[in-house]
Amino acid sequence: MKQNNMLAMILAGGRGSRLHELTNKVAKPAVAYGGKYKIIDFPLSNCANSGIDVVGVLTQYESVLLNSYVAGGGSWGLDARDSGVFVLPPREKADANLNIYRGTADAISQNIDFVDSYDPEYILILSGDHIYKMNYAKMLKYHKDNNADATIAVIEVPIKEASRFGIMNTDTETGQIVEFEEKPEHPKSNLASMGIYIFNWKLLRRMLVADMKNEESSHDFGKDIIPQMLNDGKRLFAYKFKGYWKDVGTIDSLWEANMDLLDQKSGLDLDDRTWKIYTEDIPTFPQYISEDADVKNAYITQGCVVEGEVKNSVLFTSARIGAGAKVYDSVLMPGAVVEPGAVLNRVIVADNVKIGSQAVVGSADSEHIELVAKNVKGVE
Amino acid sequence: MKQNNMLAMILAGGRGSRLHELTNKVAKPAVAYGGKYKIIDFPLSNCANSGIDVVGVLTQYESVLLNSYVAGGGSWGLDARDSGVFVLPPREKADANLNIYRGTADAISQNIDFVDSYDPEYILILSGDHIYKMNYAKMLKYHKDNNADATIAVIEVPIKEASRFGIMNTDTETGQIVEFEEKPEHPKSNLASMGIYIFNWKLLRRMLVADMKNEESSHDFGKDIIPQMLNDGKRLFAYKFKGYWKDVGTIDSLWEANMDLLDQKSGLDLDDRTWKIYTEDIPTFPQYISEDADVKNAYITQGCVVEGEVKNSVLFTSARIGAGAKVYDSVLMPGAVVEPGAVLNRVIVADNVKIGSQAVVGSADSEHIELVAKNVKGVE
Amino acid sequence: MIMARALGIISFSESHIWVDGLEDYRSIAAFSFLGRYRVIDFPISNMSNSDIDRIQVYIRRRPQSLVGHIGTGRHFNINSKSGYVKMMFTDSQEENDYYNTDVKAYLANLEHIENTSNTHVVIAPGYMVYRQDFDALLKTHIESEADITVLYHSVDDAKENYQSCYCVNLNRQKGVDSFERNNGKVKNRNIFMDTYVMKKELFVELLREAKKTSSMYTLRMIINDKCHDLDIRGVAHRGFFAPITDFKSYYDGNMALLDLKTAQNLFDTSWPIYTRTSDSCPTQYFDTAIVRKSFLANGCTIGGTVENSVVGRDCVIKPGAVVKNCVLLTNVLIGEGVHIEGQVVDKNAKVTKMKELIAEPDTPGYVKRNDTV
Amino acid sequence: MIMARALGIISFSESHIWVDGLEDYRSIAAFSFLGRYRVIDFPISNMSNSDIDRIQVYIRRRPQSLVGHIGTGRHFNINSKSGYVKMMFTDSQEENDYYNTDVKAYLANLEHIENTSNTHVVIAPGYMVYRQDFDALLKTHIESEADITVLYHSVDDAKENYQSCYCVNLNRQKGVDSFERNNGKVKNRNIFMDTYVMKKELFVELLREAKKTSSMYTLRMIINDKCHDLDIRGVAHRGFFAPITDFKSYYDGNMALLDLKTAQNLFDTSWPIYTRTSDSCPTQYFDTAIVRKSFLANGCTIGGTVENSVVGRDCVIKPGAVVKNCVLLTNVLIGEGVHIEGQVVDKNAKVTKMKELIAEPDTPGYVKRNDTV
Repeated sequence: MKQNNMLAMILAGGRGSRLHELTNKVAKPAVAYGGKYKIIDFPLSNCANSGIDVVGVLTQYESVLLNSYVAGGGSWGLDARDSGVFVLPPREKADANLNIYRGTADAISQNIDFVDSYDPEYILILSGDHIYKMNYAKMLKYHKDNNADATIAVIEVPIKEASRFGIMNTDTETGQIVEFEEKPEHPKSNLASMGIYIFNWKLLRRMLVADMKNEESSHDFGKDIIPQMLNDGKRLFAYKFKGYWKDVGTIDSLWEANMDLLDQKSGLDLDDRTWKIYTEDIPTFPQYISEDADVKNAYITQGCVVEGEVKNSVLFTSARIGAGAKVYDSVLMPGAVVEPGAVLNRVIVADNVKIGSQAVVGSADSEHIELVAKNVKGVE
Repeated sequence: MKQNNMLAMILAGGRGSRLHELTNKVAKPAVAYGGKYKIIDFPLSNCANSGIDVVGVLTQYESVLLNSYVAGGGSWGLDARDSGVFVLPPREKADANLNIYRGTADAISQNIDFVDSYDPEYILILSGDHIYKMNYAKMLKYHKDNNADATIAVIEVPIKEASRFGIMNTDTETGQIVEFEEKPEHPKSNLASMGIYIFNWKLLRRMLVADMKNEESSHDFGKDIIPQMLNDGKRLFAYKFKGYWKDVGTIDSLWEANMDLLDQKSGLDLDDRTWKIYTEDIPTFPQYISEDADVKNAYITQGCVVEGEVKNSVLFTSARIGAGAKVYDSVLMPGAVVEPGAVLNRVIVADNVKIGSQAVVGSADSEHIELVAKNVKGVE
Repeated sequence: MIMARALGIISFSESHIWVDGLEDYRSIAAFSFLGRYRVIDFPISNMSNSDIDRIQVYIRRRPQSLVGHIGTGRHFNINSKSGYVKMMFTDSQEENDYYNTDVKAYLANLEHIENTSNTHVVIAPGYMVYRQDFDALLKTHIESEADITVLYHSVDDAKENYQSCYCVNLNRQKGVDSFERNNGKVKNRNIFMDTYVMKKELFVELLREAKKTSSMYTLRMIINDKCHDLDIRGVAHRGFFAPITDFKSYYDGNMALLDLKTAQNLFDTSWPIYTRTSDSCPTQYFDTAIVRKSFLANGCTIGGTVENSVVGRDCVIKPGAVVKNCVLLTNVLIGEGVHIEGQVVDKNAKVTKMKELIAEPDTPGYVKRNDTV
Repeated sequence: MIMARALGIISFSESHIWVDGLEDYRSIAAFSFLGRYRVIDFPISNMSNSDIDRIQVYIRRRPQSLVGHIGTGRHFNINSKSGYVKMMFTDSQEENDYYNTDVKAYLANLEHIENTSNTHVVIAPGYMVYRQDFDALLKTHIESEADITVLYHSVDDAKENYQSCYCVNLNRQKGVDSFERNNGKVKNRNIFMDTYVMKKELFVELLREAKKTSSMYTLRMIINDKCHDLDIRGVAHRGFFAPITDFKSYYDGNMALLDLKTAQNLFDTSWPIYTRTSDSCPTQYFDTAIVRKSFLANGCTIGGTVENSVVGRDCVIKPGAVVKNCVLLTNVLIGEGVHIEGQVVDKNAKVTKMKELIAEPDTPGYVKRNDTV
């Protein structure tokens, strides 16, 4: 029988305001990354490659472009008969008015009917703003082998950074979680929650129904549901993930995640043909490097035209670099235009933004990465 | 060049509460009709056959099942690269909180950014609860030939019923609309608005922006936008439609629209191979009529098993009629089960509802059609 | 996906199989079946439901009608990015059909077979109708540690039927001793369902060996030679089984399903049979219709009598017409006053002038595609 | 839709056209072009952008690589319910290639041509690269009231190039006097672009007449016979034009686009050229990369020098390698220290041992598919 018994729900959350203008018009999962991708391509491609057919995307902020981006799921092959990607904003029901999601758990609670309509045995909860490649089918096997009630993916972090995460204290032999501490001052372990959960749907459903009525609850997986499960003596297991994983919640971390693509040792191999990351297909010609261009240590995709110098940078679809322009340590989002002679250093240039000729933006020794979200005038 | 310059928006409205339990779990456009269809298949198929590629579906009530029904648009071929069907519920934006749609025009106003992202020259506004076949490309040609600002599709209704409709008073020679009266007591014409509009997008956009700020406005096309346009001296034309057209807002009218399929003269020919109505494809075996069945004057689709008597009725996907059961003048929605010996007269049996053996529901001389929305116990 | 270990291969029929009439126009895999389906919908659906998401459909001739039907595999519930349903062509067409073997077709596409990460192959014929959970069969195969597992169906009417099929001769341990053409001399036989499970490695090895042995050798032939070197086991199939290997078996396969119980065995709700929709509207029955014990596809208009028949999509049965013991393919017209019995009527045919076309179910007749009679 | 009056027909090349090397493995329509495309993407995109939404692709041989590429037509922006992109096969393969004419292929599928509601046909070759608004051409055709409109391209290098092409000889009113094979004796010629617009009725009539005249007759031949009976007009095409009719023209067609202005003429942003995505990641340039005047598809890793070349998807250019004046197809590896010039390197080839492979652009070389050299 078809193993289609796990449904995935991606928490695409709110606005992602730490990405500033990049999320003015689009929800965070629709932000561009890595030359040709959007952030949500990663969980969606992971789902497709893990044999998951149905994915809900929970968002309440600017769902329109996200909706038209994922609609039908064709880009990830998730458009087969029983497959689909569905954007799920808050909605009016026969017994409920239109209300925002009160927390990560509430977002699922408000869509219990959606989940029920697929009658899954397991539910996989994912975050919409992480870059990583993971086989959820292996995690499910681990979950089943442990006869677990819930399984939480964890990654080892440097112990001194552990207090920034939700930390799992486990029985080192069995992997069973004995304690969960949200951002502990004195962490007892370095196993940080990746915000990736597998639950048995029947159990989670019962807990969500109870949680909805609990006025004390903040309706959050980390703060309410997981502690409650531990309290109830449920079997929770930590699934150790090894590999590249990055949260791209800020301009700096988004830049870093792009720069990691230039580093063969970062562990994020997008060229792996057995685990492709799928994305929207855009009709442009292939990238063109002109007679006088100088391209070194760069990650460049289709539609780009490079006539200047590009070093240590990532160029997204149809970015254009004019003659004599210099682009260093920068990220140019789709359609960004750098006119002749302009100089860029440590910046992210937002979609379709134009840097005028001879303009100088960013600085080689800035502490933070500068986001250039508006056209910059050229120097006469 | 591709003629893809008209975008369609379907007003799928609110709950459709006059359809009672049929809209408990789904928005009205997702209600089943005609054996294998849903109501929204008609405007969507009309769009596909008219060469329209992008369709927005505006709903604020129970969008989940509607969303998963239309997602991707594959059932109507609207899944080509630049095509799509998008469910548009109210949403939170950078400059606006989550708010319900205040009227038909407001639903479009709140999605100006969506429309803009396709940069159409024309916009086609449709209703989500009408059964009809119409070539919108011809209406657009009429609109262009008249150099119109707006074109409204109209249908001739018996003059004594005209006061139930929005009535267009036109210059009989040119078809130009000189006056619009919403449900007039003393109608001057029998040309009723079908709620189908073509606007030049730039003009409509300006008017919507103004209307949003107008605190007196009810934000409705019929009540506010059209009168305002006439007031402003714009060129509005009536496009006369001839053919089958039915509003299915009530149980009685939904039943009638189904019964019309049994009547060769009704004008609604779903067997027309040049204007197919497309719908979701469901894997079931073909319909089976047993040794002892008696089927006359019926409209039956795949998955049905008939072992009893079916007269003057419409059977939807996978309906089952047991031996000795009698089904007269009735509509059986998908998965409805009539157990042996039960008798049905003038009823609509809702999806997956079971009528127990020997039970009697409905009556041959009822004034209204009975909706059977819950299982009926058999008679011991 | 970690569970999807098998590559699906849908094979074409050997050269001794031929369905008179219908096969002039398309391959057996593309035959209309039970009004709504094509024969190939069954093996593809079996694979799709068994979590096999890479399916290669081998084609020997007349690809036209299959290519459109199969499309990208979406309607067979296959993820078109991580999996596929792919038509596999063999370019070099030998004049002598004996040379156009399955082995040659596989070898011509060896790159595509070897390139996949799948460890096993499941090979099923594109010309037999049955329901089978290949995932369960694969598990059985792996647990038994056999080299090859084949599927067979025990019948008690091998004297009259299954004339173009092979039989598997089994020992007491369900080991396969040999494959043998059904000679019609014995009633009870284990009919070979032309279905195999084995490691991909072994499959490729056998292909190479077959080629070395003879350029007319088929996969069955080389495996037959190996019955005593390899551990080859038979697994019995239960339920509906209809090999389409000649005209009579095509007719009988359709007719057998007119028994509702039999049909329900094949069409289990947990095991959907996918097909490509034609967007036909529902079927309309007029006041004059009399329909009994029949399967009807959508898009028909029925004014006459239909009894013990399979009626394909978009057929018209005029008032006064009588259709009995027939299989009508798509878009057939039976005119007023026509009485037709025991016929297979091919696509687009119109029967209006011939007022009587009557044959016994034992020796069904055939009306050609596009014919007006 | 009311505006879509023309049925699109994509034709295969006549038997005198042959591209050495590459055509051993696939039809010209399926050739990789400019790294990212297949040749057939251009005629299909031209039709799709011109609101032609029923497109029949005729295929003479080796359908494998085209079938998967074309799929259901969704990625070519065609509504798969109200329209289609369909592969059309000709089943009867004559041994003598001269008999496998376009006329025969069209007649074999006449049902599918006649059945459509379209009033006109636009016929464009699956082996020439150019941009053309067929809707505008159709309007021109209708307004001129000509019987047939054909497209030509004026060139001044017909002596050296276009050797497998035909020319149209025009009178002063742009009427076509005759079609004539380019004999390479005259510099300035109007090269025939094998593109026709006419009423469907006339098209079918011509097919029937061609068949009657000779079983080797092609559409061009019968139309040539009609030049004085019918009103046949030529319309000049401007812009990029690359017929792929022999090995040299394939190489030259790719090279010509390395001039950015020329490329921008072909790739107008209002006229997208669609293709099927391969989901390759972006291309990575290492510190050692030196790239100049080249088009590169996605999925490559570039450590060496690439100059005046077209690099296909998923190629690897190792540090120290030099690639100059080359066309690399998909998944080619150029090893360390290899110097390669003026070569067309076919899919999956690896050049590692031969440290120098140098040819002049006038006489480019060819490295076979899957070869390791």
